Amino acid sequence: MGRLNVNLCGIEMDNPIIPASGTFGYGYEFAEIYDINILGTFSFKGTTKEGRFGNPTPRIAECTAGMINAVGLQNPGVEKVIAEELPKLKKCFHKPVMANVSGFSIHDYAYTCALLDNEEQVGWLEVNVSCPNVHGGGMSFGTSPDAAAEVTRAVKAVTKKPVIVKLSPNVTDIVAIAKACEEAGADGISLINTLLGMRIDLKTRKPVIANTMGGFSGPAIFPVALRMVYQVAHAVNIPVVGGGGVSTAENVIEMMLAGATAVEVGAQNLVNPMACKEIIENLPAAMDKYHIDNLNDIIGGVKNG
Amino acid sequence: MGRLNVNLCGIEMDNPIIPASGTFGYGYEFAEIYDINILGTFSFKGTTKEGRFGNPTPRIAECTAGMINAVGLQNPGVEKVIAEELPKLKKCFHKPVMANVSGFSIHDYAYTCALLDNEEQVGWLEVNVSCPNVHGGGMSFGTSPDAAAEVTRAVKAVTKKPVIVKLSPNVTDIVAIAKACEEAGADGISLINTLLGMRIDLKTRKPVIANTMGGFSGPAIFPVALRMVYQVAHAVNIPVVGGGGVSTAENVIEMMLAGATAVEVGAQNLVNPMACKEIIENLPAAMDKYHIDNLNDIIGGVKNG
Amino acid sequence: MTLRGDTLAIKNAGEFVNLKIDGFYLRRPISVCDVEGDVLTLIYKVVGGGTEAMSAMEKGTELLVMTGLGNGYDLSVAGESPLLIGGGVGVPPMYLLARRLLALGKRVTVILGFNTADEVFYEDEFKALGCDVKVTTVDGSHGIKGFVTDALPEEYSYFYTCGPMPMFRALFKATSTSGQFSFEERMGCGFGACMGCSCKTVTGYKRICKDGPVLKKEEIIWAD
Amino acid sequence: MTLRGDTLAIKNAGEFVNLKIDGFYLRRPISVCDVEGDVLTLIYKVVGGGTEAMSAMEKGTELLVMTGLGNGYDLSVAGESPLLIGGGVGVPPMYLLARRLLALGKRVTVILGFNTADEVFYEDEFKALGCDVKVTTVDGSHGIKGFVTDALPEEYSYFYTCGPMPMFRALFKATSTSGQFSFEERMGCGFGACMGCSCKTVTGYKRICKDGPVLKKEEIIWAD
Repeated sequence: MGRLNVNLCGIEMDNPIIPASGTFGYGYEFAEIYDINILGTFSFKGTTKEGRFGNPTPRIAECTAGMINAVGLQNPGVEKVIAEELPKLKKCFHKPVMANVSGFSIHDYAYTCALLDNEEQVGWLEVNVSCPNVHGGGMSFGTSPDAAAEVTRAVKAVTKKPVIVKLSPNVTDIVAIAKACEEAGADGISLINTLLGMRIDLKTRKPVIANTMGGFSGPAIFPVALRMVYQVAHAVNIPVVGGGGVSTAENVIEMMLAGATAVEVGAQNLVNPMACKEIIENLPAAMDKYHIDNLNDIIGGVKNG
Repeated sequence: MGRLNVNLCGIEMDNPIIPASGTFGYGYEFAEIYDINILGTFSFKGTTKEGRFGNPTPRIAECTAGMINAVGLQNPGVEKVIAEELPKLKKCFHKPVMANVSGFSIHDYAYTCALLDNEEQVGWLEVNVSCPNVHGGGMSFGTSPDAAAEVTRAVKAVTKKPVIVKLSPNVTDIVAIAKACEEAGADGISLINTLLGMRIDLKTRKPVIANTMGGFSGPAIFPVALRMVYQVAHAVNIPVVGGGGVSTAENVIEMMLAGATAVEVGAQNLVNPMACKEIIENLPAAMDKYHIDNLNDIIGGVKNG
Repeated sequence: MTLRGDTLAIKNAGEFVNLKIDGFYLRRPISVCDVEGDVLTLIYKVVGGGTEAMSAMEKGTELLVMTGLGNGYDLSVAGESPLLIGGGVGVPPMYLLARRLLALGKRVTVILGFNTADEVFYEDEFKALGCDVKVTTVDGSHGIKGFVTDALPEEYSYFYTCGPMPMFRALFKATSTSGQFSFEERMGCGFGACMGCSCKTVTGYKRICKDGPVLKKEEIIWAD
Repeated sequence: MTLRGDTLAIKNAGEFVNLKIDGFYLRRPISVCDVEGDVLTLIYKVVGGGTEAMSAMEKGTELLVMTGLGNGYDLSVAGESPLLIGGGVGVPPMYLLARRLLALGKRVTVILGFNTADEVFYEDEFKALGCDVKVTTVDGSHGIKGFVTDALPEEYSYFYTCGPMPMFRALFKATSTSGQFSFEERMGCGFGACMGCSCKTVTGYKRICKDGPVLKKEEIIWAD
């Protein structure tokens, strides 16, 4: 047991670092850059029942300390993911992977998760009820406790793998939704997904994003993410995967103090492909600086103000 | 009529720039630095029925491209504001001022607004139903359409001055709340107030803010603010005052394209006391760059993606 | 701008590099104009804050640059007399391409299209390489009046192009041979991870940054 | 660090300046250690990212600095033999204060408190001014063993202090005369606009940045 090891829903991880879904593809692009087996795990590209092209381009907008994306769940569909992507993934990554799943109906979620349940390499199912890019889709599930709970129950019924529900931050009461998922049997909560944001091109006077709005991520959203991780971690009794603007080892420690058992790194992978490698390498020194022997000692360790 | 003039709820403004409540005190500190009569107007420190000290310190936290504050509506109470602050304000500012009002009950709001209605220098009442720093206070009003509407009706009943309701961004459906306020008689909508955020001090392992969480503002939140201004401006038929992370003349133009009739500048006043002066001075050149003759031509002028 | 550093990852003409610029979150992709030893030449047009910041950089500034991005042009199908067509900001990548084709002993014809005379650049550089160079300007203030399609030669074995979409659509119709188009798109990562710059092609979905930016004439689907 | 620029707004010892540091949103307030002509001397302890960045700044770096902030110490009540007590990071503002008091012909006694010998600084500078200097270290590795309260002289006309809260509480009890305390607080603006650094006093709510940082012994209310 190293000082970075954590246990997420019964699965041991060498460290808490998890590249977030949608910023790491199925791993190969990064495997060309560094050995991705140093990661705790990674959450692969959001997968749906049917293949999707996603939204029209432009899908990307620059922001202060962040970016907006409106990819819209582009993926080949779960059958192709299992037939073509997972075998390739297996070649460059030898640990349990986190399968990120989205859907547009309860049946979609159940169908996709049932198929992924048979895949040995899939360690966790990360059920995304929060993608803000699909009209009438994922978003609506993530903004209502009942709908989020319904998705959770449907997925739990078809899998024995740990189910982690990824929540949207674009809500009034994130705690109510997290609790509903916990009561519905979720094994963990992952948060936050992107904030709904927008930019306008002053030259063309059109939204920069063809889809008008998109998901805002990057260091700018860290304080909102940390707040929600803190609120949820103090309200539920299941592990929390914290993410949102994490870009340094210090951010990881702050997220874990707030209550995160593992930490997702998203947008930073896109601007610095070595981000997760550097964070993992920098963690021990950062832990020494703040007198942390073992990361497990600080999970939820924030003191009262 | 200059090219910067706008009309907000029937009151002419020389330009759309409004220092946001809580970042400009009652104006004197800035009047020592520049002639604040160049402003469109400013929204003075949030005023309540009773005087308040606010929250314990520390009340301020540094963030990437922003800050968290948890001042908690420190103010001397409406009677003292009228007796002591407004006379002093009158000496350094000779335009209609925006009176920002908060409360902890419907009666509070009505009481405070009724008194301010008698003040000649008060041009608009900005009713803050969104301050995230007061437990069980402002926040709850701003997160429910019915409660926000109830406050609006109560205030409208006691004043003939235009009532602008300032909304919280920490909600699932900002449009529903804005519409409820419009139907309740609001003359305008102001948004966004701060996002609820948090930071933890890694050395002490305590929240940086004594109150644990606070209001996150600064350039980091601009894309979220712009998105909400766009959504609300396209859903209501009353003027929208847009704000949230505005720090440049370009940001002002982007906010107005999204649908803002006037634009509030908040946190930037704190890190650069000359911010509003510089923005007003830079607006004409920025307008030329983007071929804008008159700001009124671009309000809500964003084209479809 | 010219940069000095490890350029070994840059293989083909038509690739791009991705620059980290202080004060901006996303990197800025710029096509490779030329590379010689450890010297990388980039020519860009100031279109926004990022390129504005680049043009304000002082000599000696160090930049984080991801190199060897994108597929680049496939020279194996050039034939004996390839035609290179660069429109405005699409001119720079034609330079390294021309050099590489000439090195293979090809007869290279280059058409450079601009709006007006003031915008014309690199005409002499291409001539110095020994290309047959034609320049068009929309207003006729320099070279042939009109569009690049007004300067197409009778005979050419294949074509390579980079430039704005309207030019691409015109070339797609006006060209008699097959060819390769280098596309531009707003990118997130620039190395294929984020799916931010995907487009539909006859051969399926492609990422402009990884499977592109160069697409073959036959696989392009024109969005309406 | 020493800065060269317009220092005319700096009136009193005990004032602070507010520095804009690249990469940080809020400014960083630093107490004035000394000012002579257009040269401003700041001494700070590296406690976080901001001060870390300051210590990494190269000679010649230009900084945006707001000056003349805070009320500073009131010298009119010093009497003939004022006592100055600086604890750790509270030592620097005592320097300009000592210079000003000596210029007024006062007999100045200075007590400098530290945890251990390695932390001791400015002892010689104060001696060079002609002050009666006493140094205390908690571990006794330099000067008097113990706290500043263990070095209080029998006689003094008034006291001025800056340092950590525990020292303030101890001095509040141990001192026989009135005095002035310079407080530290996380600030938003630094010029009185945001109410980020308010505290309760006998004479009402005060803003550390504008009505402070110096408060008189009589008006202080100690939070529990």
